[in-house]
Amino acid sequence: MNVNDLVSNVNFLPWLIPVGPLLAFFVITLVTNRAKMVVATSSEYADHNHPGYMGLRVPVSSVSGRILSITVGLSGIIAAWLISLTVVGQALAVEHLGESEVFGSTIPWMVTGISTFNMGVLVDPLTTIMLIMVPLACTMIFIYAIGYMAADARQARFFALISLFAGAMLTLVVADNLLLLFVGWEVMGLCSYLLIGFWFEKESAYKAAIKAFTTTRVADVIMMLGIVYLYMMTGTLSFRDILHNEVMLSVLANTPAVLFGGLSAASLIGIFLIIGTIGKSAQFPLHVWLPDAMEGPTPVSAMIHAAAMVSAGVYAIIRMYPLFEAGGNPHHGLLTPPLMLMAVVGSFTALFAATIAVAQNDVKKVLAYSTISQLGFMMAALGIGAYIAAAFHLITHAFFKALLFMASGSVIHGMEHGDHHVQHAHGHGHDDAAHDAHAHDDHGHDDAHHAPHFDPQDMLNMGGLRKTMPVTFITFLIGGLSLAGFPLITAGFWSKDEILADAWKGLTEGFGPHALVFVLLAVSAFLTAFYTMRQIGLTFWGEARTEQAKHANLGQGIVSFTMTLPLVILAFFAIFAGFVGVPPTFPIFGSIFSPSENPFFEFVKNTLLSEQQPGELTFAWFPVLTSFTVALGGLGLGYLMYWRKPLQAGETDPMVKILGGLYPILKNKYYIDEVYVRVFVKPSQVFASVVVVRFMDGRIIDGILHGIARVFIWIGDFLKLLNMWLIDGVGDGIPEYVAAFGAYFRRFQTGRVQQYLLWVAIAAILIALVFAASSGWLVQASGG
Amino acid sequence: MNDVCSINNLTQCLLDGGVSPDLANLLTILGGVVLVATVPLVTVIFLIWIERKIAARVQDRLGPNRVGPFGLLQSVADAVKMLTKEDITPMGADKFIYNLAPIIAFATVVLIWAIIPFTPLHIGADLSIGILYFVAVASIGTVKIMIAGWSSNNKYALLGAFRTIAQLLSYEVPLVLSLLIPVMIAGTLGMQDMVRAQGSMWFVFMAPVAAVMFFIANLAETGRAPFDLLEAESEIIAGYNIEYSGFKWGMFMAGEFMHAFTAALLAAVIFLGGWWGPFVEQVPALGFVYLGLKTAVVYIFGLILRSTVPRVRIDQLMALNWKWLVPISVANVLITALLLKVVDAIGLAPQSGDFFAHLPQTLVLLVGNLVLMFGVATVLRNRGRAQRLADEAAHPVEHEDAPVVVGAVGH
Amino acid sequence: MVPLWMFLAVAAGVFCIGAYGVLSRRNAVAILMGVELMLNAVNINLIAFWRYVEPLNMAGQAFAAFVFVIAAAEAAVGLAIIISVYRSRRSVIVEDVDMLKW
Amino acid sequence: MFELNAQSIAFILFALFSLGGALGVVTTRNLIHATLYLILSLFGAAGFFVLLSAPFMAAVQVLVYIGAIAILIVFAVMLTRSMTRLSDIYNSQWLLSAIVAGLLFVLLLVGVILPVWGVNGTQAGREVSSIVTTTVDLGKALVDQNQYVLPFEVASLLLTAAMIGAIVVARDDKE
Repeated sequence: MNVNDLVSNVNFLPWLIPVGPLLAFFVITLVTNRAKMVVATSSEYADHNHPGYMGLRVPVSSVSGRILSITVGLSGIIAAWLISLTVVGQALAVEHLGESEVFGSTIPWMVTGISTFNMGVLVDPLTTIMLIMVPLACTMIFIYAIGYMAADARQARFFALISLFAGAMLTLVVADNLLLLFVGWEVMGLCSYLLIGFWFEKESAYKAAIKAFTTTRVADVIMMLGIVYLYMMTGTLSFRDILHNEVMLSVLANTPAVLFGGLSAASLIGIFLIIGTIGKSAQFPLHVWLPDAMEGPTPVSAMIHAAAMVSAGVYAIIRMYPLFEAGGNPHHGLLTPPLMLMAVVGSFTALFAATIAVAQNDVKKVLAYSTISQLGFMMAALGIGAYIAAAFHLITHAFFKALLFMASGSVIHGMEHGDHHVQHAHGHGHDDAAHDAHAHDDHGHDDAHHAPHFDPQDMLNMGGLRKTMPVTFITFLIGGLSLAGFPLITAGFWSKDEILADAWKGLTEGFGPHALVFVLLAVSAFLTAFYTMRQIGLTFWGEARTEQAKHANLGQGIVSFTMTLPLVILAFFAIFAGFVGVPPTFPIFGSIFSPSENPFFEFVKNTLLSEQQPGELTFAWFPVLTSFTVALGGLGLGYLMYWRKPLQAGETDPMVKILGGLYPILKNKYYIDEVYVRVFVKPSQVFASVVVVRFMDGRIIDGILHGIARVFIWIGDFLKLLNMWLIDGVGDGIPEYVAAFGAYFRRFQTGRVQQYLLWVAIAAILIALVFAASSGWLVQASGG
Repeated sequence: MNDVCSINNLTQCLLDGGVSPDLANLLTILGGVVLVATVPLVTVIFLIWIERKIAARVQDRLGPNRVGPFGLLQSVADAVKMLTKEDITPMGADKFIYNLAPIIAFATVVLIWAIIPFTPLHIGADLSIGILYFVAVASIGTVKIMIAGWSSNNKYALLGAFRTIAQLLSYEVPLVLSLLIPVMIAGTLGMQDMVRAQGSMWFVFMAPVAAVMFFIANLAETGRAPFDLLEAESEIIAGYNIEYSGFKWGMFMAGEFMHAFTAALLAAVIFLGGWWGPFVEQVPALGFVYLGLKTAVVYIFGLILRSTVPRVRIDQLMALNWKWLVPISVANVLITALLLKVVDAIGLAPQSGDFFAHLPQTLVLLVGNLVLMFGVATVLRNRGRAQRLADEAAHPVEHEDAPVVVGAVGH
Repeated sequence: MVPLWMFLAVAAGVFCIGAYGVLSRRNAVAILMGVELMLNAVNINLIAFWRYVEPLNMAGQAFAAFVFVIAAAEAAVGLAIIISVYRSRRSVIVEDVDMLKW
Repeated sequence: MFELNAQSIAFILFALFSLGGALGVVTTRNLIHATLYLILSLFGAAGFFVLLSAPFMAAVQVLVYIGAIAILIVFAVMLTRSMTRLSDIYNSQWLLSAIVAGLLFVLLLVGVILPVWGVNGTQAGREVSSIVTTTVDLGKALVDQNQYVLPFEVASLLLTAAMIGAIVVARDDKE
């Protein structure tokens, strides 16, 4: 296939989508990122709320190199965007895409003995909508990053990394098989590690990076198990071969799984994959990494939380959905174990995270927890079979959450600017370094060299920003309303409403899980609306509570422009993206936006086989009213508490009084186990599991040290998970366990390669013996 | 092959003599082996005489003229004397290896003879990879030096060995690269085919640069002057074989002479059209004569060179190889490959075997080679000029009396 | 013609002897020699299979050629490392360079 | 099945070379001798290649292994002179290694080679075709764009990298 039809033929176009960013990554890394080592002064390395690293020798990319890199990165992502627009255009043109025809092409990739493994790209409705969302959001983030990172010495490097990130995400989106998806998945894991730890001079940053990496790794290993098992069962990993193949699905659904007697193979694989997702899109109990991920630069937060990473988790689930569904039928209340798992975990996480978000003061942390909670929505929706609703919410959420993150980013930026201004005005604590800092960038935010350290992310330090940062305020407001699901005019409303409607449908037919999901989601929707209002109130309303807030603004010129433009664009989508999914039976709006049918629904449902597709919902008042009530109620409550009587400087947050004893608990994210337990899990279970843990814990470490049977080791792993559960993931169970494990295996590392080799050889011989014995070669040999 | 008994078909003679076919084959093969293995031994003695004679003539001496007619038997006498010398094995020497080395030394050279086509019919073994075989066998030569130098438990010997091996390994690169070119032109690795391919045009005309490279590299490989550092008496006494005496040393020496001669032989075969000559198809035995003549030309040229050019320093040696020969030969390979493709593309490749069919290709390649030479020459000239300017800047010469001197010489 | 299994047997023998050398020698250079033996055994196998099983398919010889390349590269780098180790620690005994642990 | 003709005699000879050489490599104390044994063993392999009608491989074997690698090794041995004769040449695990190696050999022979290719093994029946590809085919295959040109280029790159790496590693930074 020559270049020409590669470009012209839409079946080859998807290959090109990830190429742009990936290329950009290599070009920037290898060519344009020309950095010289200089002894850092605060000005070169002035950065967001972390102490500068004067005296360190640090790479500082030359201005030309920086500009070049930005250009390269930007052109890469824009290229990807344009190509995906072409693909999307062609995809939308096709009647019933996915049902009969899909775009894409495969090439034989590796020939493993008898079977050939194909690599390929696939564009079906689901991919299409992702291709609408991802490149757009990424581009916005890139543009935003130009301004946001303008003062960072390693901007070029930053662009390289997010280019790689975007490339990986796009690869994952266009992949036509689970392995390629997993590749993108892992690369993103790496990028998140690198980007969260971007300011690695900050201890908290690199710790957070490591935390994120390891946490997701735990999940990914399990996910890989699932993939391997799937490949073992089916001999292929191509989505369409597996998911559009009734026979294969039924086979998977009916064969019992290995060593998990009760489950079917499909369920086991499903659970494995879901655990992977739980790690990636930060569901309870593996959500712990996500709040810390806020250590990274804000564009990264936007990338991870909105455009790419966490969406990837949900996307993977949606992608593999028929597999989870196999053997059950959620639309008739028949939930397979994986679905059940998703429903419970999802809805629980939604509520759990929402409650935490209520008590956060860090502007980004609130958003982080809201992300977790919103992802919980999607998971729950998937759990009860609301397949399309989940996809819909994924898209809308991506838009408004990206918007919110970038807006909060510019708030922080503004605060730092104000802070710098204050320092400047008071004229203390800035030296020559500070001077040339201001010389070559109009607002070098060097919060580095003055004490006490001022936290520009603390909402209690803000207030009244609407005056100084109007654009940010408006856009943030839009995003917030969308997040809160402000009825009828925001995107968030429609997607949430659809989820609730699905749940309600199940509830009316008397399915337990649906009921649980409905109630929990409703409550968390309420909380969502509330804390959104609280956040906006604390940040923008009332009077400035600090000097910094009084002078907070984005300054002039390219920086402020690049930082506000994406906000405006995304704000547009945060409102209008919702109208593609209005159910036709919805009064008035239905007749306006989807006279005949729900376009989004009709388009996406063809991703599945016809018999798996959910039916159109009949309009019901109750869920709509519910979403009205919760949204408006939450917003109203927030209004009462934070708008009508804005918080004054020095005044404590009313939450403290209201929540009373609960407040510190929420603020500390339920760090105190008993409270955590009392609030969430039924005490009996908790009590039991505590006992079990204690008991087993001792047994495991012994068990390993004395090498007791593997079943104990398995229980041990299971209990390791339980441990993370109970002690909120960072519990001491894992460290001890790992330490003991390491201490034991350490003595195998003698540093003598020959010994390792000897082990390898022995192992090889043993394996060969087993193999030979099983395949009866020895017998033959003795015979011949 | 015709079934009459002739020098070209000794097997037939044996068969006519009523020998069983297998035995006849075996006998002929054995005979050939013995012949190919002994002829070199005998030639050496003659070679030494030639060498000394020519050296003497160049240096305006008479050379050996006492023993036998024209001193022909001089080297025989020397050989006898050498054989009667005591065979010393130094203390602490690694006996086995120490004795192994000279054998390898001579064997490697004799092995090369197995693939040399003397006539259209007479060749030890017409391997399909003849040239590669030559390179491989030649590369074994390094082993002998290494173990000889190491096993004689002598610092000088070891130093000599190191130095020699450095030289040999380095010069193998241009050697092989220059051999690549006739291979490309002939499209074969077999020696006999290679010679046949030169039926109407010797490769030396198509690839003069390669020929020169091959010659120079071989001088270094065989350790002839001006590259005879492996026996630089002034620096490392006598090189890796210092400890050897008597017959073993003789084998080393014979091996070196043989190697030099063999190199000339190969040059004749690969570049000068081997056994080709008038009537050689009708009377294959003539091939011996033609090949002998061509070889003699090359060899004697080498001898004259030897006795005229002073020895280079080790650094100069390396510099010459890595800074000039290797780059040039690489460039040569590229140019030749390109030109061959071009020739093939525009249809100038020789269809028939006759002279004129080969002419265009030859001319193209020749031009390519000339361009390359010109380029090298230019670089050399610029370098020289820069050097001279630098020297003059260092200590200016008086220009006024320079012409006077010239004039004086002129008249 | 000599049956294939004999070639394979000899190759296996050389391989195992090489493996033994790699596992048991103390001198790094000797270990390297063992590695060379193993690679060489592999080559014998490749060529033997090429000749007996797929003589018309170049794969066997091509792979053998690549093994040559690998062997050359491995020898060059390995010996370079050995020499630099020797330069810094005056020893090429592998037990003496096992600091890289814990 | 194994009649005694020139070929089989040559085979036995080469087998003795390579096996004996290999044994010599792993057992001799003096590394120079070990290297010579290595050369012997490699010669044996080259002989095999000739028997297997792969003369090109044989020549390359001699050229690369004996002409280059062996010499390299000798150099290394000499540069690490004090290590040439160690008092004890085996480490503590030599016995276990011997057992493992022996076991491996038996396993290969009894487990794989004999049952599959042996006298009455599963593959024993196949006849050996007399026509074989030549060096020319190898050359073509190596530069054929849908055969091995990519590995070929990669290999060349690898060699370059190895060369540079070796120089960088072995160079003495002191001067």
